[in-house]
Amino acid sequence: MYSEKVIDHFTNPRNVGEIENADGIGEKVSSSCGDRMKVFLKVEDDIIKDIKFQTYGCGAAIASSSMMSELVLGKTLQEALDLTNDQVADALGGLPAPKLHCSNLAADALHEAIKNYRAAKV
Amino acid sequence: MKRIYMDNNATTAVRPEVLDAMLPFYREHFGNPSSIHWAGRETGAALEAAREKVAKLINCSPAEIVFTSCGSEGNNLAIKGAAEALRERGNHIITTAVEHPAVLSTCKYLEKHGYEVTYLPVDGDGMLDIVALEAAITEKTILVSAMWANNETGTLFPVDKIGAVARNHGICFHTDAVQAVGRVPVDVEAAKVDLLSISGHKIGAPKGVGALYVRKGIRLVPLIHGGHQERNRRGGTHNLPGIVGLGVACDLAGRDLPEVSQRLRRLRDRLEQGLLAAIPESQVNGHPSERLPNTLNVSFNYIEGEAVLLFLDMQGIAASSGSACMSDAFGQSHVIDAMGVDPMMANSAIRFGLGYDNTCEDVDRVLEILPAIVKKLRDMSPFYHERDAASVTA
Amino acid sequence: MKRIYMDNNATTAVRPEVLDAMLPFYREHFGNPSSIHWAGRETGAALEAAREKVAKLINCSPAEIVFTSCGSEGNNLAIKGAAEALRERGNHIITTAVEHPAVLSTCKYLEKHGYEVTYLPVDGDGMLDIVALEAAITEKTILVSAMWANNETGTLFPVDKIGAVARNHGICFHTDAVQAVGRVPVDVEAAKVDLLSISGHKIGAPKGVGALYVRKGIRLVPLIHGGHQERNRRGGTHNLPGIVGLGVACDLAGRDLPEVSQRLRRLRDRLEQGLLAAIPESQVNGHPSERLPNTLNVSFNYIEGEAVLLFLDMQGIAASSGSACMSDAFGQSHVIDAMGVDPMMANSAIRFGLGYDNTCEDVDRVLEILPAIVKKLRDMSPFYHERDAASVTA
Ligand SMILES: Cc1ncc(COP(=O)(O)O)c(C=O)c1O
Ligand SMILES: Cc1ncc(COP(=O)(O)O)c(C=O)c1O
Ligand code: FES
Ligand code: FES
Repeated sequence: MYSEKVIDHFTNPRNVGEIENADGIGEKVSSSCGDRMKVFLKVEDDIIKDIKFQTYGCGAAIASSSMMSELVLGKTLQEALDLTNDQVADALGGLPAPKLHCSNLAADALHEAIKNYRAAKV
Repeated sequence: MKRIYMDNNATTAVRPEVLDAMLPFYREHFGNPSSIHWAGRETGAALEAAREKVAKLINCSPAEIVFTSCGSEGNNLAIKGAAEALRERGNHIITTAVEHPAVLSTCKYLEKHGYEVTYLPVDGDGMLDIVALEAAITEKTILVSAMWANNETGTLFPVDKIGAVARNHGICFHTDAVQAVGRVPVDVEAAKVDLLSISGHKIGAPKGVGALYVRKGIRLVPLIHGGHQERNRRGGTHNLPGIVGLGVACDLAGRDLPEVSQRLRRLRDRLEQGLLAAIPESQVNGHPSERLPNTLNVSFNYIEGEAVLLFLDMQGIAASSGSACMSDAFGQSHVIDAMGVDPMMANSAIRFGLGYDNTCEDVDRVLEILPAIVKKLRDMSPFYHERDAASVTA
Repeated sequence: MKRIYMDNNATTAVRPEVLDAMLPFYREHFGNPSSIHWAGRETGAALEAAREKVAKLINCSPAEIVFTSCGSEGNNLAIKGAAEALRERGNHIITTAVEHPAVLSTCKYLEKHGYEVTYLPVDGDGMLDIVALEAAITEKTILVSAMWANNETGTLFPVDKIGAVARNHGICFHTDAVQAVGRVPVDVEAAKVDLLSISGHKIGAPKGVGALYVRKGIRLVPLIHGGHQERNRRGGTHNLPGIVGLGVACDLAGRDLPEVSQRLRRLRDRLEQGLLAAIPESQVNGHPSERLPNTLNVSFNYIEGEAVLLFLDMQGIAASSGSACMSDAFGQSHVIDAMGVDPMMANSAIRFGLGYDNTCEDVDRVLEILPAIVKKLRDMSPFYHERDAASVTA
């Protein structure tokens, strides 16, 4: 039911972990299943220099987290803000219909982290 | 990579003796058993021989067996059929919160048609309180439907006590014994059961066949109207190969049950104890003793069951999260939920259903692989890290 | 003694290619297609491949196919399911007097539940009058159920005209195509069908599997409530080997249909003409041209069909009297009855259903044997002798 990309990112998730003294931390809990994702950012000159995540969730949630982190590492904050849930799902080669909501966690948590980073800077 | 199948509560492989017995009925003896010619006579005899075998396993008379296409059909036929036949006497049905979807959604359907349904709760072990059952009975109660063994946890209900209560009140008693038949001794007389559902593919018979025990004298409106097959209780041309297979599977189950159930219990206990010892903050869901010998439902806190299953699958190990139904795998299990298990613990529940072909090596391989999977997923889980932080702070 | 099977309208042998395709799904690929592990993925793909094959044969999309356990289940699901789903719009159902018991007894059942059913008559050839159908439609009509091909006579209803009438009136149209699919071209688009029942064992697939075509957008209350299988339209673990077999049988039927139907038609015509020529006062029951190519229903006045069948059986020839159901064999056929056939003629009706394996020699053997059987029985029959006497007197 999962694409090879999903399985790959699920099996070997990129950027799992925590950043000490992160510049921004964001979090999202799925309203439909209670699954949860946490994103840690290191930002320099508006560029995401490092990103780590922790996810409590299904295969799709973990793969989405990993894919998201890969997609935005080294990108500007604006580019990261433009990332949508659909783009994450597409990059994974699609998700089964009942699993589409799982990709929401990733982009939402990322955007939350950026928001918190910006709020802290002000 | 060796494949290890531990999802026998979802479905089993057909046993070789069963398949051998079925094969002649596809091309050689393929007649319709309702026909009067040679082709029908051959299969007619096989049909009745199979009926006797099924009857023997559950201690009823052959005429009380109605062949169906699956356990779900049996549950629908029993519940809708009895509810309609008994409608004049009342409209109240008692069932439990942990039944299979084939029972629960049938009851929900009947609620739309003027029936009232009580869903009895279970305790933390998934056990039914017989006092609660007694208390739920009203003058209008016409049917009790309570499963023999739970498919997700393996918890065994006290069917004989339920049967005695129902009989005392003159209430019809249906039990979904799809997981029980062939795995634990099932005797419809001892348990005072009136209707009992069986599914072939859980006990080494093929998919596409099942049976419903209907106690003599119990009236039932058919679910599948049609010809005169099955004494007017189920229309449709008989699935002869499947029925023959079910007969042989029941025969084998009756013969092997004591030995196989002991062997599987030992394997299951080894798996259970090994996992609990190797993985902290894990727990068994289900009754400690009153449980199917082949079933282990176990939770590993802080992680998600589906993720565990995927990693197991990549190593060739097939297990499941409760109901075999994929869509259910995404939500929470209604069974574990009804047991009042903490939601995060509940979310990590996975089920091992051991089967005839499993070996000690299979168990040891799971014991070798699973702790590392849990560790990997916990390392990824924010809840797990927060727990560490919390305990460090404390 | 060579056995000759000519009861293919009752049931067929499984075709060798079908059985071969099924075999791996009993012990090797036995997983539940709803499971997420390897064992489920293997079978999940096979399930959908079979669905595509069935869909292709009747020109629908795979999502419109619901797998069932038999034709009778399909008829029950279609009629009860649509009747209930459309209950707010009306309570009137139109069917015909010559439907299979699975349709007729379902309609009788619905009559007890507030539905009104019109049973349209047929003419002497068993043909439906499309004008009578139009005339029967009321504001409350929600469903028309009319079979594609009659199982006893082979008469083909003008399904496309029925479909056009139903569509014009916005009425749901179900057709029992159990005898038609695989024997004549069936196209749900051309015929404007909304629901169509298929049974595997009539076309070289095994017993225990069938399908219901459900046009996209048609609402249906499930008959077998349960898990999320078949998009919530049919609960129960999929009968994978059976479903795979049905897929292959549909594939073969689509490929071979023109050639096989022509071959069987030639054999059938040879049998028909031979019998009519050899046996005076015999007649064909059914439409002269609009008829299944494999079916011959023939009456030999003054004698009883069952006696003919018994003698044929003793010579190894399997034929039947209309419905496969033995209990029916003793009463009169409701189909021949509805055609207004003289009762004594009707009582002698027997049905030959030719099949894939029949040869010209088979036909010639029947032609060799049957006239003598009829003669023997007529010699025993008082009616026959009285007729002789009457004609002598006249
Ligand atoms: C026209 C027709 N409809 C329905 C059925 C029932 O099919 P099944 O035996 O698969 O239930 C049959 C065959 O018996 C039939 O000939
Ligand atoms: C307890 C229980 N009841 C009913 C069923 C339904 O059986 P089937 O899949 O044969 O319809 C199952 C299995 O899925 C089950 O475990
Ligand atoms: S099911 Fe919750 S994130 Fe996938
Ligand atoms: S005498 Fe036997 S059926 Fe009439």
